[in-house]
Amino acid sequence: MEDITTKITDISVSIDMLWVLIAAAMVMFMQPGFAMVEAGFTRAKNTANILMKNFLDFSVGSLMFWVVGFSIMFGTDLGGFIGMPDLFFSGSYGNDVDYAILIFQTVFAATAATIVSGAVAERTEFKAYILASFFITAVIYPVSGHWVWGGGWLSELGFHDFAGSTVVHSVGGWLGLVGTAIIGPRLGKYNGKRKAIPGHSLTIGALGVFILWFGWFGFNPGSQLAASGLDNISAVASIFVTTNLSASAGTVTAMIISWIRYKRPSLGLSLNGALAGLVAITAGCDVVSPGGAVIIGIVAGITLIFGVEMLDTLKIDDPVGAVTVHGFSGAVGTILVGLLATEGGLFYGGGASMLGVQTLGVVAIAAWALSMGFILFRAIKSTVGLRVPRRVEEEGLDVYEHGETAYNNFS
Amino acid sequence: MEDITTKITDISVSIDMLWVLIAAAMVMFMQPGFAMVEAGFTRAKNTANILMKNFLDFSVGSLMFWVVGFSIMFGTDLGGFIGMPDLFFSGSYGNDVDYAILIFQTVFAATAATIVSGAVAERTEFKAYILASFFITAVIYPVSGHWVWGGGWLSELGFHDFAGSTVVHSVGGWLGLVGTAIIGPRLGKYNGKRKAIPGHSLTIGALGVFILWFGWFGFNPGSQLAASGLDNISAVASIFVTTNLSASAGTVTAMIISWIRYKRPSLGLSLNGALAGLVAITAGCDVVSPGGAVIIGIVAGITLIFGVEMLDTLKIDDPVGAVTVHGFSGAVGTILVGLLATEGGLFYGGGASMLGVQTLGVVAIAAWALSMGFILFRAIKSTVGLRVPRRVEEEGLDVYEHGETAYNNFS
Amino acid sequence: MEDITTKITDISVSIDMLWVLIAAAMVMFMQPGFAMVEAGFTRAKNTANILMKNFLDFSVGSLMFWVVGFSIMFGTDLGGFIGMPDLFFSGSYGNDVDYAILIFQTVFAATAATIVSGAVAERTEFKAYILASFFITAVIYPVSGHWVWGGGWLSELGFHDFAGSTVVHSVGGWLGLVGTAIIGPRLGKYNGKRKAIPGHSLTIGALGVFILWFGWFGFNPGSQLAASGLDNISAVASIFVTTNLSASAGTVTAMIISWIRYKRPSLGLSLNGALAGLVAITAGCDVVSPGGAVIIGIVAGITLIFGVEMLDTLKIDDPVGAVTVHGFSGAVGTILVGLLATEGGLFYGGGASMLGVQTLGVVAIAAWALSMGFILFRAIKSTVGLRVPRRVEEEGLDVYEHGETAYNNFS
Amino acid sequence: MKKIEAIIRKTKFDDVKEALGNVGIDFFSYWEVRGVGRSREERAFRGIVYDTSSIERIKLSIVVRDKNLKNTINAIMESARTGAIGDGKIFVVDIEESYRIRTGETGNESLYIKGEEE
Amino acid sequence: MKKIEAIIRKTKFDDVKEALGNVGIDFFSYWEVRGVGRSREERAFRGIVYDTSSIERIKLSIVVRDKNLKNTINAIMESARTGAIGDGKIFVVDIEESYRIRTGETGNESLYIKGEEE
Amino acid sequence: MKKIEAIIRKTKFDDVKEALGNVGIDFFSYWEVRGVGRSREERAFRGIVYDTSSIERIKLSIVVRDKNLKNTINAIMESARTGAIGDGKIFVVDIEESYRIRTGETGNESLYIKGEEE
Ligand SMILES: Nc1ncnc2c1ncn2[C@@H]1O[C@H](COP(=O)(O)OP(=O)(O)O)[C@@H](O)[C@H]1O
Ligand SMILES: Nc1ncnc2c1ncn2[C@@H]1O[C@H](COP(=O)(O)OP(=O)(O)O)[C@@H](O)[C@H]1O
Ligand SMILES: Nc1ncnc2c1ncn2[C@@H]1O[C@H](COP(=O)(O)OP(=O)(O)O)[C@@H](O)[C@H]1O
Repeated sequence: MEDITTKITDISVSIDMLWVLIAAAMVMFMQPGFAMVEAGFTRAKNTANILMKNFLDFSVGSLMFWVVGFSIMFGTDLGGFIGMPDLFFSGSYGNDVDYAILIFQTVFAATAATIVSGAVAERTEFKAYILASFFITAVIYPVSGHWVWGGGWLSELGFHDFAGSTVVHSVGGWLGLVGTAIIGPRLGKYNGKRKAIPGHSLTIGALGVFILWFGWFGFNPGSQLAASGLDNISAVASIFVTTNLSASAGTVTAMIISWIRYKRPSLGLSLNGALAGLVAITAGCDVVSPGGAVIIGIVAGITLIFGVEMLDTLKIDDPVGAVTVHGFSGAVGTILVGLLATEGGLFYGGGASMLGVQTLGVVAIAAWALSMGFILFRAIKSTVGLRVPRRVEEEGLDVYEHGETAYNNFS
Repeated sequence: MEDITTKITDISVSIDMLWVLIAAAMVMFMQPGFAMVEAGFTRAKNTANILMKNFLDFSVGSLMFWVVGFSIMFGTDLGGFIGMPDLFFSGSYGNDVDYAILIFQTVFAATAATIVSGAVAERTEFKAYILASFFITAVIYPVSGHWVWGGGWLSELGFHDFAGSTVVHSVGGWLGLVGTAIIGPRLGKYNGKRKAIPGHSLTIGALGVFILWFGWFGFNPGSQLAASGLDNISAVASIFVTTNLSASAGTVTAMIISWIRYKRPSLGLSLNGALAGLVAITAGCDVVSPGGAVIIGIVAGITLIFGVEMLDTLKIDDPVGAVTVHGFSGAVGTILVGLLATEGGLFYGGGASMLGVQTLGVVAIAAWALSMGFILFRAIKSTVGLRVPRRVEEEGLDVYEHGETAYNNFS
Repeated sequence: MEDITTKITDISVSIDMLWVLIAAAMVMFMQPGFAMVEAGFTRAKNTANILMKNFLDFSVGSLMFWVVGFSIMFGTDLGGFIGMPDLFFSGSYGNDVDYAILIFQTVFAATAATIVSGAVAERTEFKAYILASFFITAVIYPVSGHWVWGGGWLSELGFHDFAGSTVVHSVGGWLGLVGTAIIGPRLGKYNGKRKAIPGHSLTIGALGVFILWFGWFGFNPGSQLAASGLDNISAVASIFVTTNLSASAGTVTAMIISWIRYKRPSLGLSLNGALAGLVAITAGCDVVSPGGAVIIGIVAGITLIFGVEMLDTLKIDDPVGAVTVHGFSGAVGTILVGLLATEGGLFYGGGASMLGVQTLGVVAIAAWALSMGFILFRAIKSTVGLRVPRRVEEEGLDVYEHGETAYNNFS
Repeated sequence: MKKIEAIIRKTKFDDVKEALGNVGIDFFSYWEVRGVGRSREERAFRGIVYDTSSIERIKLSIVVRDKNLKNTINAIMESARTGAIGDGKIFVVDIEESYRIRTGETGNESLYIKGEEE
Repeated sequence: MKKIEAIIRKTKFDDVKEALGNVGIDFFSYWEVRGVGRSREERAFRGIVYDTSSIERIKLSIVVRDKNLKNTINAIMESARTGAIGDGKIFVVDIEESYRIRTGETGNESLYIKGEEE
Repeated sequence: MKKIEAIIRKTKFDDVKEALGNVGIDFFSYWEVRGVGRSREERAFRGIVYDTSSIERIKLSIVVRDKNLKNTINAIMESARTGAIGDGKIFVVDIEESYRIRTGETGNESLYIKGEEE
């Protein structure tokens, strides 16, 4: 009897952790998604560079998060602000299977880091980027992550960010925003009038978005961290549905608005719309209804188009739309939880308190990411330097920074 | 005791549904597979358009299937013909986890819809395509789907289409067939002699086929809708094997025949052969032996080559081979179940009755899809119009329909 | 009671086999990974050919391994050297679910075969390649596989190769080495000085590496062949972590060394570094600590750079680095298990015996693969011929061998 | 010897190639260019509209002996015409010298294969 | 009639196009070329270093009536200049004849649209 | 000033580039073209056979001062030759004027860097 109960518990844990691990693999697969989106939406002469950055931030992120990042995020809480650092993941973190959680959280950390590369693409020194990546996965992301998922002060307040609209995506987006603002726009982007600098392959970009969409079925449902028992599996199933509906609504919305504003339905913006819908639903995918998910997707699609326009008006050059997709949509999606959560949301009679906490969390984490990003990028700028020389930018980072070109057709 | 039994049941359900959800993600991932195949096999000037269509049909399909399609397919049976429509999936459908089934069935519906875009590629108005997509996922697909999987009249007769050779693929193929026939061939395709219009990137096309092959391991084995218990998991395993063998046999067969007929082994046709093998095994993957699967793959490979030739002789222009791969191979595969099912198949001494029912089902669903497709495309033609103007077709749909080009190398 | 225990066992088996099947799908997905790496790292004029080879070896491999390969590898042991051949998988192999093991092992066999295509790329007759593929999956790979995983003599000695650094990757690498040595370098590669022949698309190559990295989360953790029970799931989780850390360390190491030696961080070599790290950890992913995995990744990254240089010095032309990545790194990784295994490794006080066995296994299997490869490629050379004519090699294998070109932009 | 540079529609390439073959022009080079012309369409990338008067075209470069000039031009004129705006242009440039790399032949000799023609 | 062949920086293309439009040059063709010049950088592929003096540039080919020659050259000179090495070159070639495929017009007539200009 | 247009095999490009460097030709442009020639091969796409006499080649465009013409041609002739059919062609065209965009220099001056050569 005893024995059977243990066995059953073991099996439940096995199922839960197996799901977490499979989801981790799917989230890891978002890395090529990001790489393809960022490569496709930028110019061919910088493709090797952007690919390299994507490989590097995942590798450095995986190493650093294991070395120290994980413990800062999930270690014993110190004053609600930070986890107890612990080198090389040597302690125990009280999960059924610590390593499963480590790998799952590692791929999340790498997601936050990789978002930045898109925003600062086509002009950032490779060395500078590695440094930024290093500090983001080792310190900046884990600290704010601790506030929400590691038992820190925001979790105490009841801030709800299920899979990381704010913790992961907005943090990446805000860091990208300071980064691109400090580095300045690409050459020729805002000479007098705004100039379009179209990406070199929408095929590759579209492939990336599809890959991300797929990976998100690990990102969101995997964050349930369990799959056994009717409650868990129903939750997971429902998260699949809300995630997919929000992405669909984001795509369709961005398409329609681009159609109205620019006279033609734009693939580029529809792709971003899909991503905006995915980012926005991430915070509340577990607590909103399918209908609520559609609303979140619609709002995200709208946010996307006007966010992109706004940044352009401010002459902030974000080549792949990372700031809007991850920063703005992540924030909007997190706040919408306060309205649309079926339990506690304002629209469902839950009053304004949840909305308040959600907003507070979004603002607090934005403040953290923006100020830390400011320090980080200023520091890099005044030490190793942030931006490649004019000639390198004009003729392509690939040749000068890597001595390689992505496309070779003359041999 | 009681308690333990419940727990065990819950765990079984968890495993079953977890598998269904993972399979759903894999089937969703077939969308980039289709997108890459269709983009790779068509010309660069229409790439943004075909990618956009693939995003749109998945998004619109996801929304419409939730809004009404699912209920038409799986709602309470009305006269064997249709399920009781129910808006926004508000009812209950008697599954352990309704949402898991919803998402699984959604990605299947989107598969049927997306097949059409390939057949009508490179000349169809974007608006027209959205409309078609809308009605396919909202009505046409769910109704015939209901006949087989929703408790309708074909299921009563014992028609066996395990994962949708006919329900999903043939329906898509037949709709594509009427579509392309009504729209007419691409400019220059049949001026006097038949002209080859090679696709712009076989690399992207091959990637797409590989992705589809992978996704099929969700499509077919996932259709078991269960994985717990020796029976279920053995069935799932066996479906993996039959699926893979049929695809392999289809590839090799198409390669050999193309080698003989056209003097060289053709990559383009071998890729299509793989898909033909996958489509054909889908109906019977659970009831044929591995040897049977190889035979199905071989027949599919043969069907593929001669199907492509036949359509070309009839001057029906199917740029990516969607009609042959999905329509013809799906039909052939479904009928072969009547011969090769280890229980009930003619070759295994089961007599001709199963063969009869299989054929009836194939014909009935072909009739449905063809006639509904005829009405749909004629209606669109005489309202918003189906085909882009000559100049747009010549210079590319991307610039005129989307104001974007997929490849940009001059900035 | 009885009943419940059976049920629990059944559920455990279901979980184990479900994991094996999902992992099999992920390993199958490594095929497009290989295809994209090989296509991206070679020239555009040979792209259709290399894609075709990748499709063909997977299809032929799947068929042959079912026809006879599996039984040679896992059939009743005959003298420690070979399994009892058995046509069409008609026997029983004593697994809970034989078909699950069949498909899992099939995709592994196909991996070994596909490695060769990269090493002999851009100059090998298509017919010759099919023949090679055929014998590799039907005989060469299964025999040495039997020694280690099928109960043969190396397994008796305690040789540890968990997921196939040696059994799969090195075998593929060594076969590639003899292949490329016998065929000779590509035209113009070593005329007087060594010439760089850059691949035509690092984007496609990078995508391939990312896909492989993802697939490796099926390859290594799936080789646990179980997931239920705390022991199993913990093992699986730990393998996720070691696999990921080694790959990350391999990437970073290759990048740093390329930076030092060639003055710039090279994307091409970093990508290969990632693969080297993945291959090297495969043997010991279950028995080394995360720190050990990082060391293995570092050594693999170093091996990679110097291996590539060494082959170039020897004028052995391996267009995509297959020999170094799979052959050398696989061997090194397997031997390192003798040092770094937390139980039995020399560095952990386990003495030198494990190191001895590991080295013996590596050498024995290298000897087998090299000598069988020698016979195979010599035999092919003196019958159907190995190498395409000069003109075909110069103008591209695509046009002459397949009558197709991968990229078409003039219609 | 003259060089004929023709800019034509992509969709007309096969027809032109055939027409050239019919008048005995078996050797030429071609590549993709973009033609800026009157036919403007607006494009937008991520919300920023940019003009796109550029359409993909094919440029042929054919060096012929003087006696073949007229034929060749006529062949192109007829096979490349659709009558709609954008059919393209043909330009003629004088060639001072020509060499066949393989044999070192120069002048007219380098432009045809001896034995095949008078 | 003259043909102007200009090799310019990719990043200057939009400016040049606009400048050409301003002096009434609405028709031309362009394509990507690689320019070998002094600005060498080392590249390496898989450890083998190879020189890469080749930078992507855009080549414009513009056939103009003689009276437009000066304008056009000036427009390019001004809009394509950055002052740093690598700004490119402009070459002028004589055109013996020109045809508009659509109408069969030849000579100067084929180079402008009647009614729009004197 | 003369323009040398050479069409060569892709596989010979590195050799030609080196040979040009050896005779002091450091500046030129090149791009990919397809050459239609005698070497026909059948291609098929999805069962429809189409002829493919088109092989990828590289086209060089080199503008040189008259005194460098012979050298340059010889350098290409020797380095690009394999002796097998398809080695390609060299054509010479007169250049009326040349400009260096950066400095505005014209004529021969625009073709070399002062101080480096007499
Ligand atoms: N003066 C020119 N110089 C170079 N290319 C030209 C010139 N005029 C036209 N072209 C090329 O020819 C193409 C078709 O010409 P266009 O003027 O649009 O058509 P049409 O000659 O029928 O009026 C243009 O897109 C451009 O590529
Ligand atoms: N003689 C030439 N023939 C053909 N192309 C040339 C020639 N000289 C220069 N070019 C092209 O012009 C580009 C810029 O020329 P470059 O000499 O680098 O700059 P600058 O003229 O400012 O000194 C080169 O990359 C090359 O493409
Ligand atoms: N008259 C021509 N005009 C333009 N390009 C030509 C001409 N003749 C040959 N070519 C180019 O040169 C390439 C090689 O020429 P080909 O005649 O095949 O070889 P060979 O000169 O050795 O007989 C052709 O593919 C084509 O691109």
